[in-house]
Amino acid sequence: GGGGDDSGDGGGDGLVIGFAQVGAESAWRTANSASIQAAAEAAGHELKFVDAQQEQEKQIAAVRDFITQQVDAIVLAPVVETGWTDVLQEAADAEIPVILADRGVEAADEDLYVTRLGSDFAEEGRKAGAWAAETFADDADGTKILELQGTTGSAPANDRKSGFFEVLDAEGLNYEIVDSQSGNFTAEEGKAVMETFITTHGLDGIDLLYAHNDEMGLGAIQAIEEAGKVPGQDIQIIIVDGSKAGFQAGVDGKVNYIVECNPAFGDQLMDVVESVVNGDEVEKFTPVEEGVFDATQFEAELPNRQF
Amino acid sequence: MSDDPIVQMTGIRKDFTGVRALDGVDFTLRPGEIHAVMGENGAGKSTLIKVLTGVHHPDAGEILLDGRPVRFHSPGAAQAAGISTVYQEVNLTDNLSVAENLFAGREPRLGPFINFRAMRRKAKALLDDIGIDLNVAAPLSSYSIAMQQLVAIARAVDIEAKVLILDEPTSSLDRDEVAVLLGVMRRLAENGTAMVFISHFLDQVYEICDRMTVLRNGQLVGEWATADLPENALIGHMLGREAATLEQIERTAAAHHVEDEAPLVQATGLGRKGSIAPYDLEVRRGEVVGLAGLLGSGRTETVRLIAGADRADSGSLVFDGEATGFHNPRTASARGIAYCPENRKTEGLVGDLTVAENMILAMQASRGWARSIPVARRDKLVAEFIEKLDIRPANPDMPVKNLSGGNQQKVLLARWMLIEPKLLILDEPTRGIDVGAKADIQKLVAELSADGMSVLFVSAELDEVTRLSDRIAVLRDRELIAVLEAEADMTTEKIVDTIVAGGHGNE
Amino acid sequence: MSSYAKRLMWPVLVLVALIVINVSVTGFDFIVPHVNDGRLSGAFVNILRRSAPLLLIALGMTLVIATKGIDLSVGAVYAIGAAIACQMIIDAPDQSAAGLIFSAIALALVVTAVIGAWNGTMVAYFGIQPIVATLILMIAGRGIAQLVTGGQIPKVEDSSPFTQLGRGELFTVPLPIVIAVLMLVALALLTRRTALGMLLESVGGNPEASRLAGIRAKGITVLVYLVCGLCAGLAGLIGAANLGSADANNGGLWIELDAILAVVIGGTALLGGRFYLLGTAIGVVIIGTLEDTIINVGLSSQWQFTAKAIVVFVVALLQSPEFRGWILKPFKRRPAAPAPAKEVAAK
Amino acid sequence: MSTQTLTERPARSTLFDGVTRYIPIGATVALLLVLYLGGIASFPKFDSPQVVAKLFIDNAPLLIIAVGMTFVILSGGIDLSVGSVMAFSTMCCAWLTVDAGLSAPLVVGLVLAFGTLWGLGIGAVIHYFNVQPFIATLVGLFLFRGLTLQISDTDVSMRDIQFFHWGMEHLVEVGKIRTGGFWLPNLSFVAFAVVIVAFVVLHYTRFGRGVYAVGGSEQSALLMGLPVARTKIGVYAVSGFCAALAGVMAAMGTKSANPLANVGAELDAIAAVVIGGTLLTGGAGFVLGTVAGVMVWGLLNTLIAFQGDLSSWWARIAMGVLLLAFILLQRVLARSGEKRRT
Ligand SMILES: Nc1ncnc2c1ncn2[C@@H]1O[C@H](COP(=O)(O)OP(=O)(O)OP(=O)(O)O)[C@@H](O)[C@H]1O
Ligand SMILES: Nc1ncnc2c1ncn2[C@@H]1O[C@H](COP(=O)(O)OP(=O)(O)OP(=O)(O)O)[C@@H](O)[C@H]1O
Ligand SMILES: [Mg+2]
Ligand SMILES: [Mg+2]
Repeated sequence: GGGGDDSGDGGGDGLVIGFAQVGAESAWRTANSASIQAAAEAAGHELKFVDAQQEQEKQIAAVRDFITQQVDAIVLAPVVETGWTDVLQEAADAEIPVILADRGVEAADEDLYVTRLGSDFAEEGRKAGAWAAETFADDADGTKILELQGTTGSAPANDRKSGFFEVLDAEGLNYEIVDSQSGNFTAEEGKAVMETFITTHGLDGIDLLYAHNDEMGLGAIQAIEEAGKVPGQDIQIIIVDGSKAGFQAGVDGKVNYIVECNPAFGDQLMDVVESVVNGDEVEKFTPVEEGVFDATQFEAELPNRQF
Repeated sequence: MSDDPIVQMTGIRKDFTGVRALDGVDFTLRPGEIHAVMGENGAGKSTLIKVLTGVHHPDAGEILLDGRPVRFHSPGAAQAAGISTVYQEVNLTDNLSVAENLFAGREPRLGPFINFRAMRRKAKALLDDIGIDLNVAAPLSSYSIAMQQLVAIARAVDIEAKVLILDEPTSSLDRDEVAVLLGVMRRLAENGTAMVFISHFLDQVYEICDRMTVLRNGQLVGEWATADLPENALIGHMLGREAATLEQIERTAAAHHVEDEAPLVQATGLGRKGSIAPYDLEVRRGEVVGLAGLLGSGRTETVRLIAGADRADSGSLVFDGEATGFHNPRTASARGIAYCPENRKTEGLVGDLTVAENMILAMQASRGWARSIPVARRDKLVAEFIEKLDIRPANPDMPVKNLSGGNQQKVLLARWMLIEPKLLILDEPTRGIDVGAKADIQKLVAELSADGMSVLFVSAELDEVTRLSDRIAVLRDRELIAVLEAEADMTTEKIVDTIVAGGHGNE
Repeated sequence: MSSYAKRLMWPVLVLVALIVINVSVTGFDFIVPHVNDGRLSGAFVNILRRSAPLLLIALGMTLVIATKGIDLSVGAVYAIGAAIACQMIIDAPDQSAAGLIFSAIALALVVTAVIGAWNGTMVAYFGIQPIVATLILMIAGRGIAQLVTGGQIPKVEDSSPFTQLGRGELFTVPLPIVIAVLMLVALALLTRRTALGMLLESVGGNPEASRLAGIRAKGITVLVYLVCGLCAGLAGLIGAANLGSADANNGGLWIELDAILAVVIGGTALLGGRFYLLGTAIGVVIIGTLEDTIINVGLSSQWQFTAKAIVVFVVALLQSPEFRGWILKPFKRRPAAPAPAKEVAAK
Repeated sequence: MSTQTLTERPARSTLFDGVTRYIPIGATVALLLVLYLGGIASFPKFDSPQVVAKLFIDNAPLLIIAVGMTFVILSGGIDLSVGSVMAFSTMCCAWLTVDAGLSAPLVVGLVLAFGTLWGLGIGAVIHYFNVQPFIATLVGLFLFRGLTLQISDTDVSMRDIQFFHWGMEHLVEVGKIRTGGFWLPNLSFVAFAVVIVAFVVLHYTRFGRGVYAVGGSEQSALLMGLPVARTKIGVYAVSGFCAALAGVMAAMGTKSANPLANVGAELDAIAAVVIGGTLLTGGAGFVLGTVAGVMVWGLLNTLIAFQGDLSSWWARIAMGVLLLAFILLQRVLARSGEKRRT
């Protein structure tokens, strides 16, 4: 990249990297930002960090600012999949490589970014689905499911939902969605919605709660406890993310299955960025290592959680 | 001029929540005549006008314009139909320039675009025509309420309408503008414009009007040719009682203020740049000091400094023996100074609050929010003043904005009399007040000063000033030019002379 | 008082309608509470409990609006209050120490009150338009909250008595409800038993006239914003206690809109002047009930906004005399009841 | 009749008086410059002309809704629906062209018509039924966000509709950014056009002056016989149209529709208008002030992006502090020309 020289205090061969982050909407997100900032620091790069507060316009603006600043590489965590063509093209024209972190963009724009590093929400949904499918395989009277969706319209919400039910259908599990509402990824609304579920449907006969993230799940757990039921036993619970708190709940037996969505890929990202800037060949998609954990593993895993 | 009427209103009824403002009123206006609508405060004059011009919609009755039944859904419609109106309160948009106010809605245009140069030129001409000279590009808000009233009149006159309605246009004008206005009206009358004229100044009415319609409590008392209705007969019809009490407030006051002791107010070199030149003024205990001057002469500015409404930037003020520079009205009223501002709409009343609340506002403020006035006490005070000032309707819980202009003024007065101040500053207190009430208020002022309260009295009515004051401060061009002792032989002419002479040689 | 009742009539009707809808789909135990292990529960009680923070904020907002003002920062202040308390508690070794809990709560309330006072000062003394003055903290506030929590979501142990603030009960009545109602009563007394209410309405109705009448307009303005900040902080504490955690970013997100909405539904005009605390309370319950209704009648979450829009619209129209007159015109032919006075004739 | 004419000089000397009206906007512009120069002083590449150009690329839609908002606020009202109307319009563009396969120009026409009609409708409700603008338009905020989500709860791409590529075509391109050049797309010029038209309408037509009059005092405007109804309803129509137009511009900007786009845009617009020196109480302000307001808004964000080492929360706090400093300075400057009496 040509811009290396004006990286100011970036340090000798340190790169100037622009990072357009989605926002700080969840603990996962802030952990992710922290991890990347730390990694850049460690690698001696100068990171230009912009928090777009979940607005695509702000992200596009940020990328344009990076272009004007002629950074060496741009890392983008697109808040939505479509609408990036122009700005990515502008980056390309300015000969600045773009690396996608976390979420992806529509296929048609594939040749406008170098590589993508991140999680696959649909995959996470499938993982959750797979566990549910086998756990309830021999549930005669059909599996009654409550779902706490993420923010309506957001990529994780859509994919985690579709992935999940895709598998259930594929496995031919006999299930019924008792209710499915958005808890906006927050504990506050997760709890509120769960309370209403409980008053409208009751908990008897409900087999499974699928929460698109930790916070909603934890909120729901409280609602269940306050309704005098035992989360994890009276009703099985799957959550996605795997924060400390989530695992803690697991250890306490309140959660049955955790699909990890790993925010701490800062170092991995820096490696990719460096090789990209050095012009090495890189895969189009580098998945972040992510695991799934059931009751037997919570105890052991808890200490390794960074967020 | 007894050809068939332009405007014919018959059996008009208008109900407001709680009040029947008009009850079966008939009104007839003939071409080229100047027709006075007379009545006490709250008689229904303004409502009659508002019903005619589509602000309010009558609950019964019909309106004929040129013999054709009409019912305007908005003042705009009335204007379009040839009825141009100056409403009682100044109703202009003071964020716009004078010129824009004069031509709002009918600006001279080039194609679709307003031609500002032409507009300013026409505005200037128009104002010259009625003999005032303002910077037409300046926002209206920078002019005194009196000037605003004149602008409103100019606007209405310029809309060449077949009917011109003036609701208390002269309430804040002094003799010269009044003369100008009456002149304009005569001219229009000759060109066949029919006019409705509402005023509490009987002399003006008798000077200019051909006929009058008298209302009382929303009902029609009758219609007379001016010639056939002598003044006290008229007053009798308006008040519904005999016109006894009026005209008999001989000023015994001059006797009772004590010379020797130190004056209550002692202003030396008090002034404010760009507003009023430094002046010396003293007010003794129990004395009524009148401020006389032409419009914009700075009377209001003068008193505002003493009241702490504006900050003085020069001079010193000694009040009640202590040197004080009042920084805000609160400290002033705490020390016993009451300031009753001239513009009741913007500076005086809180329209949404009730009559009672508006009355006790100042007293409550001085007590602080924590110690609210005991209900019983409050009700007693309010009732007392409603009765004393004869405020109608005598309903303390009515939103004050629903009161008639004059009654609103009385509420404002009550607010300040209530706190029994040492110094009462009245700026245009009798603006828009009917004959009866005016006499009452003047008597009240006399009594108060007799009981030892000092009064600073600003009024555009020179004879009022002369009648009430022990001494008269004369202002001109924002400068206090003379203070005249009001001996028995004091006359308005003397004051005018002083103003014209620029005060020099005098005293 | 009768005018007061008239003001409240329409919101109450709408509320009743909502309740009827719910009862008809979920049966009577929507409205009738039942006691299980020593605490009232049931759908409606839950709604009230969840609405408590909104009510607190809306009450403060009512006073601010009465002075012709508005406070956009309440959502952020909510987050700050929550963040401060939770962070302080989890930083301590023993999360159940009474002293700690109290100092945490006290600190949160003091800070939020100061923030409120700051807003008030900007408005009263610097003469900055309320919407801008409070916009500043609306933007920076959540940043401050995140700063406190370091971007994490501090989770208080469920064992900590702090959580009682949101989950506990007093004589079987959930604490949040108790607190909110106490605040309602307190403010009602503060404004109606003293002259504060009248002075507020005066300042809101005509600031210049109030100044000339000798009212301490600035002082009062600051006081009102301070109270509003305090309410927001308290709301934040309750919210946080209820969850046992503080989400700096999403805690009380957009609650300012709901609060203003509640105030206006309750009959207080945004132009200042007359205010109705009780009306605000009803507005809050309407909003709370509405959100449950959507779920109860089985609408998908996409419907939330649409349904809210419809209800708000209905309330707004019902409250408009002009609309009622227009709708009823065909029905009332007798020239009886005098038409309500209109200052600005809208025809 | 008397011969003497009365003179009354306005409370503030005439010359000064002419100026005072321009003080808030003057202050805004001055501070805007300070902000810009500060940026140049502290960051390399900040002097690139693209920094300025960018303000009008990314903020073109915001500028358009802010202009519409200016009309409403000047008339003493407020319009909270713009953000949602904008998102809804964008979504309709995508839906009607991609899914329903209508021709793009037709769709754009429909969308603009819809925006205007919505404005007319809600304006009528506000005026004839005396519903508070805040509430009436809040209905729009909820309603159109809801409808947008019902059309699609995921983002939709319009990349295949050629028509929508027009917006981002570089109308002006001077050199390469690398070499200190800059470019501006068509939609920036649409925004400029909107501003100019708005300016002319507000200052040189009866409708425009009527907006100021109604904002000054609706009661008085009515009694002066001005067409209050037409004016009040008109401003909401203007705002609705602008919101729809901004929606179309957004569609062209990204060639995609996102159901969660522009959440809170109404606040950005209001902020921009008020920062630009327009009084929320109505009757005083300038559309050019709004332009300055939008530029301030964008410039603050740019500064933070250039700074770049701020964590999410420090960025927000910085934004708040900058805004505060700005408002206070603006206030201090404006104070000098304050009116003494009202
Ligand atoms: N909007 C309103 N709502 C309720 N009552 C009203 C309203 N307007 C006027 N009134 C009442 O109608 C009556 C007549 O008022 P109006 O203004 O016509 O009196 P007026 O003859 O003009 O008195 P003044 O000489 O003081 O102007 C008064 O009792 C007043 O209280
Ligand atoms: N510094 C100034 N320069 C020019 N004009 C001024 C200045 N100060 C005040 N004026 C104008 O002259 C008027 C004088 O003030 P004021 O209205 O108090 O005079 P007044 O004699 O009280 O008139 P009124 O009879 O209307 O009360 C002000 O209203 C204002 O319009
Ligand atoms: Mg009258
Ligand atoms: Mg005066």
